[in-house]
Amino acid sequence: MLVDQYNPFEGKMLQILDPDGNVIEEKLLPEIPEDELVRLFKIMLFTRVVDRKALMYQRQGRMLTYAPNEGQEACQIGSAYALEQRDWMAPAFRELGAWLTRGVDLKTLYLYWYGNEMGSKVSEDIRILPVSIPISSQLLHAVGLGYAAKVRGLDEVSIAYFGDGGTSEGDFHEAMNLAGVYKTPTIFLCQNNQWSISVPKHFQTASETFAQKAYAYGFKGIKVDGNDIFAMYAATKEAVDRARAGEGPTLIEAYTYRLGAHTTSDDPTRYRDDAEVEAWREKDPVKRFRIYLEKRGLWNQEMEKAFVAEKEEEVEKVFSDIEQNGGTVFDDIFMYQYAEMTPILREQYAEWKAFFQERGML
Amino acid sequence: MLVDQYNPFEGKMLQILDPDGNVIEEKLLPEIPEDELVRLFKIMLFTRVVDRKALMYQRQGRMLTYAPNEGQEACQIGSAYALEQRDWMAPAFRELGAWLTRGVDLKTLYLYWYGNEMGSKVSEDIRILPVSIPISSQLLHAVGLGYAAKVRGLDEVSIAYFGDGGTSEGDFHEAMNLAGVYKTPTIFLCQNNQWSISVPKHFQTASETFAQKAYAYGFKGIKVDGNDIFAMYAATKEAVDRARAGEGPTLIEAYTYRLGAHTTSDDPTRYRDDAEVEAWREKDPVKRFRIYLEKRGLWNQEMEKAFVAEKEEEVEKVFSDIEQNGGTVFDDIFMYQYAEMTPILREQYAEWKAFFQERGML
Amino acid sequence: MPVFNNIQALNYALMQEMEKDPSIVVFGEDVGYEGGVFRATVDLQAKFGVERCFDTPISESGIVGMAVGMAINGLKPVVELQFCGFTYPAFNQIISHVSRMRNRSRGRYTLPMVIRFPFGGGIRALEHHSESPEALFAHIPGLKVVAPSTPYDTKGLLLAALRDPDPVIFMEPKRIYRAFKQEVPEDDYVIEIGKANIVKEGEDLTIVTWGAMVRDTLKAVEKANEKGIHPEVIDLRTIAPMDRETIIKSVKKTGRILIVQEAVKSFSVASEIIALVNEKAFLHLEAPPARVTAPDIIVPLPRGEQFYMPHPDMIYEKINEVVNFLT
Amino acid sequence: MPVFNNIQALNYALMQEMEKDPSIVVFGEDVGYEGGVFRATVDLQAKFGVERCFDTPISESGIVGMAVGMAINGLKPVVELQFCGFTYPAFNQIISHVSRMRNRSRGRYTLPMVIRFPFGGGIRALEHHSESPEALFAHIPGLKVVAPSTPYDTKGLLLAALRDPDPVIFMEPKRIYRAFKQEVPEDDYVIEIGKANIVKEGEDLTIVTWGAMVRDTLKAVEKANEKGIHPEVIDLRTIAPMDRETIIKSVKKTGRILIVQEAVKSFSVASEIIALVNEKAFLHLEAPPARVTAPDIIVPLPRGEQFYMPHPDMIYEKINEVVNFLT
Ligand SMILES: Cc1ncc(C[n+]2csc(CCOP(=O)(O)OP(=O)(O)O)c2C)c(N)n1
Ligand SMILES: Cc1ncc(C[n+]2csc(CCOP(=O)(O)OP(=O)(O)O)c2C)c(N)n1
Ligand SMILES: [Mg+2]
Ligand SMILES: [Mg+2]
Repeated sequence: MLVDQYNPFEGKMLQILDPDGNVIEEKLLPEIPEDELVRLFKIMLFTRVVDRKALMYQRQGRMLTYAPNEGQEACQIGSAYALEQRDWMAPAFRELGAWLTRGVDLKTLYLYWYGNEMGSKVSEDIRILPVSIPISSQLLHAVGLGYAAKVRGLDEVSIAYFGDGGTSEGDFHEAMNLAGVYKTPTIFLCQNNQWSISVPKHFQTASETFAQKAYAYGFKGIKVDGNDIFAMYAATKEAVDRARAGEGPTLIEAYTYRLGAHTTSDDPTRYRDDAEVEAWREKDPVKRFRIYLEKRGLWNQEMEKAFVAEKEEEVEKVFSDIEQNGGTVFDDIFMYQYAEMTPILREQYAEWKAFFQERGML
Repeated sequence: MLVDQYNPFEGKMLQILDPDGNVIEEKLLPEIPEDELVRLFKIMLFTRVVDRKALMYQRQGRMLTYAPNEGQEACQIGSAYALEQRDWMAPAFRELGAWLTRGVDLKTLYLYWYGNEMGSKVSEDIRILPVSIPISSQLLHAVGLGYAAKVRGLDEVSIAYFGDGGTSEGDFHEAMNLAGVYKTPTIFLCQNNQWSISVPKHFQTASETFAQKAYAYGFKGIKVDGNDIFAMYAATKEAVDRARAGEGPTLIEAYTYRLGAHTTSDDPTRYRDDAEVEAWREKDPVKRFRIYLEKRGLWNQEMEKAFVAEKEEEVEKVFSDIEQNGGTVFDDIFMYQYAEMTPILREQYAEWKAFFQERGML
Repeated sequence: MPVFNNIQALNYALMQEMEKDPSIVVFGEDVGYEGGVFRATVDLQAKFGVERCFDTPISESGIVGMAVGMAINGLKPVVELQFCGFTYPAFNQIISHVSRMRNRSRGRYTLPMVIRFPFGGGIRALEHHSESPEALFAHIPGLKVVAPSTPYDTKGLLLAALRDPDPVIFMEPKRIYRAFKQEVPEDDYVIEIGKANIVKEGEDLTIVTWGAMVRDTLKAVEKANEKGIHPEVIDLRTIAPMDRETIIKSVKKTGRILIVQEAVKSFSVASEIIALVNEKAFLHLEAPPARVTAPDIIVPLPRGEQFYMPHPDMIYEKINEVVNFLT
Repeated sequence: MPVFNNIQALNYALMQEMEKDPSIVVFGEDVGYEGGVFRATVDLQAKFGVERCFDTPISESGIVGMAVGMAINGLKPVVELQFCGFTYPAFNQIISHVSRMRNRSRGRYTLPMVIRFPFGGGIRALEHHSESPEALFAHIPGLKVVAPSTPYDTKGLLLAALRDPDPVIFMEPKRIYRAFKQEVPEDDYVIEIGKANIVKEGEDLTIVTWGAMVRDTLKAVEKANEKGIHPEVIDLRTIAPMDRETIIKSVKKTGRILIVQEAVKSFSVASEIIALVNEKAFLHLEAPPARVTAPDIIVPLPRGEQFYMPHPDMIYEKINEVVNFLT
């Protein structure tokens, strides 16, 4: 098993595809049909398009605070691809690639960052919890989802996404510990992107790796090249299979990098060197997957150009639709506090509504 | 170093004195002068006298809820003995032996369990924080004490006591992690007494040992026979020395057993077998130290009889004094909310005082 | 009809409803094998198995956070936090998630769940075991906060909480867990969340109270009755959403109001009730609304507790003061 | 005299006091190298070294709990919690220890420390970044809760907090961090904790408010002035302990009171103020005390925020309503 072969205490990291697009571990290369490979790459590219457009809209003052994704496509898409439709995902706030892999529509995603709760109402057939802002609080939800699946006899696993900084919170610990105790079918996916806003990872923990933290909870952890989509898929698939087989949780440390700012409110040049960023650009997950596909003759420049152009247009359409109809409907802010409005809410609803109506503000 | 020789991942536990009072690791036996050995044993016996008397008073309805200590004398006294006067201790609620080792007067200790805050006001020259009831919350205080010592250039270390159950709380994790990051001179002393009220340790964590949890935070942990006072002293002394030398924190798992009830409100026969308790009685920390001292000719039955009789009398005196004067003074409940009473408190103080005074209740 | 104390009523209600509703799972520290430190969950594990009633590690945030995920995936979690003072480690999960998941997801994810814990003092317990934090929960939109005062109410309110589509904070007055017994119907019945109970009708003064203070209040009221004063006593039952109608109607009748609570005075539930009657019945007020509460201090250890707990004579005196106030 | 906005005043006060008092240490998430996400602690690390101004892992309970130990061992910790919504993970340390250590140890251990965080909405931020949790802190005995509204007050109140022998919760209205500038004396001055500020005298109505709502209130008051209505505006400055004297004196003069707050309505600071005037000035009240607040809902994401934040017209209308109320 990979989790045994790649013991984090021995300083090992799983890598299958190197930064230049070479397969360095042939026998570990997952068997993925060619059309699926292309589909995966398209999701990756699409993620990047959506991400960059969001950033652009934000700079133009049309989108609100946004948490860029660039650099983390492989670890999100590779891992999410290992899930089945029935599995559960508890994201943090930077998981654009994972959301898109699971088929969430762009409108929903953009609505969220546009500042409308309707962007957290994913369609009934997609099992993703809303964005969770309080760091690592969602890990416990994943454990609960897994526990429920287990006692209800459902063949479902859960995955939680979080960052390197997320490992410092008490909730990380309690979630890992509970998952260990109840052997829930849960994958903890730590995206170690080296930074938590301005704080580098060695100020988060004195632990050599994040992966080894799993051993404090009676299960295994593995460090994976997070910019290698094959490694990410392979490690997650193994964890998912083990979870399904009743073997309990796994911690995956995806060793990656946030190429952009923390959010659009952040200026990373204040705290990190361009040289560091440039070095990581060389390890770009999209680039290396592209080279691999090109070498296999599955992708080329023209295809890319056409695809990007098509997607850019699609994105623009979606966003302009949102700009026209994406505002929050007044009623909605009262309607979902409880299944049924309480008497005081009914009263306040009427009072506030009248106020805004009188002023033509609705 | 012991922390390296006794790697918890290799299933090792430090033991120097076996349950029959034989020294099984001669070269690790700490060099403690004979009079000090006797003094240590006397603290142990005294602890047991104080503990049993407290239980008795409680059963007689004269003392309030009390958390018995029996069985954990060696791990508390051996570890506390490794501290200097200037070092800081952040206890949980079952550390009678540690308090007595550090020289806290019995009156203070009993006052606390008698239900009076004055029992948390230890004298200025003794550095112990008050009993901390919220599980593992005190670990962070120990880290802060250590951080302050470090940046103020003071040669002080801090030690935090907690239970096996305490390792499940988020605060345990945050404290361990912060101590690792700042390399504070802090000793984490986990008394693994096998139970958290009715919950056995394997429901607390799936981790093989508690000691190994240290490796998630970039420092070392060691599992120690908590009923062996020499092992406890040796391991703690090493940790204290390393902390003083700037080598940061250590986690010590004291493998021990709570022979009594969780508290006087608890009935352990509901959830554990007599046989288990009996097996642990054989490993009694007092018994094994006594045999060792008797073998060295430093202790005998007459000495014990005389000592216990003397101490019982002393304890009775202290307690009857408390029963006469240990009530809470009305003013005290208002006086210490702030350095100076706020206006509303002054008003309430007068109002409440008048009420109770009118009724002769003060 | 069985005769139960509050703990037995709790246990009975859980037992009955777990039988009916297989999605209910009950868990917390010492809740499973031991049946809870107060024995509220006793026999549930034996009866329904370790997967539906189980012990947890000591991690309150974990317990509540896990319940969130369980509720989303088809279970109905009933969690016990061991004491009022140990709810604080779970505040982030309660405030940031439990209360918000429905609204955040615009109804896609809802959280039918109950968070139970014993509250209040008077049992000579250790520090942190005697808190009355109801104001902290009541202030949070998205939560419902319930506090029964009798075995009959305990069963009816717990069944209502268990069937509520939204999270309910269920605060159990520990001082009266075993203080008295009452007939509790075997039948299924619920007491509607959000409805107060007029325990005693009267015309001279409205008294609003809840939890363990209901009994103390009734004692003071008896004494007042002997002097010919007849207060109306309202047991709030639900703190949020509050039954404003019942309170206002009563105040319009009596013109006077006194709130009796065990919590500290300032920024409390009593404050809100006073604000409410000001907004809704100002012109009916014939005396300043008054409160009998603990002073604004940290709950003392047991040897000082008697100075903290509202003394029945304080209630009695305040009744007289409010009734005799002349505008 | 330097001209500062609120953030600059914060930074300036910290800078000055750290120079004077070597026991002050400042820390939190992104507080050290970066100087805080709002730049309140900028340059402190460069000036005072990494041991006195440093970054922490993301662990709010840890930050506050560590501060407890540091305060006991001779330091004066000033911690920043990054946003109001991230104070909740630290609630257990704040309620169970920060507020209680002095009382628990009967004065042996005291905690001079400051917990700073930005609060309130109106900056179109993500979820959990726009909370107004002052009522939760104010309810806790042993805490002091401060909320400045101007650069001048920020400096004076922060210096007072830094010199207070007890823990102070220092809530910074983030909406006006950079909204305007003001002359801030270089000299040392403190604004006494527990004293409110009469920002504008008047006789028709007393308005009590704090934080960012002071400005909105003053705008509404200006409009009222034009109609010949002259409210007295009190900036609370300190929420707990509250300056009851100033409020009561004003209400006795005006006979009317309106509280303006950004927090939700129920079980709030406004409720307590209404309870207070009832107890202390009942016979002076010529109109029902009123509140302008947010409705009792979860703060919406930015596209709905405008429906949550108390609208200046709401204040203006309520002023008219209260002033025109005839008993
Ligand atoms: C409980 C809590 N504390 C603080 C924050 C503010 N905050 C938002 S993101 C962030 C850094 C997160 O770093 P990491 O977990 O590594 O994730 P990344 O941003 O790198 O994806 C912080 C401190 C928060 N959202 N929640
Ligand atoms: C935050 C918190 N949750 C729950 C409790 C209730 N409680 C008191 S002691 C205890 C068990 C502690 O077990 P352990 O840490 O092993 O210490 P031991 O009692 O065995 O010494 C529990 C759950 C508490 N005091 N604090
Ligand atoms: Mg990161
Ligand atoms: Mg234990």
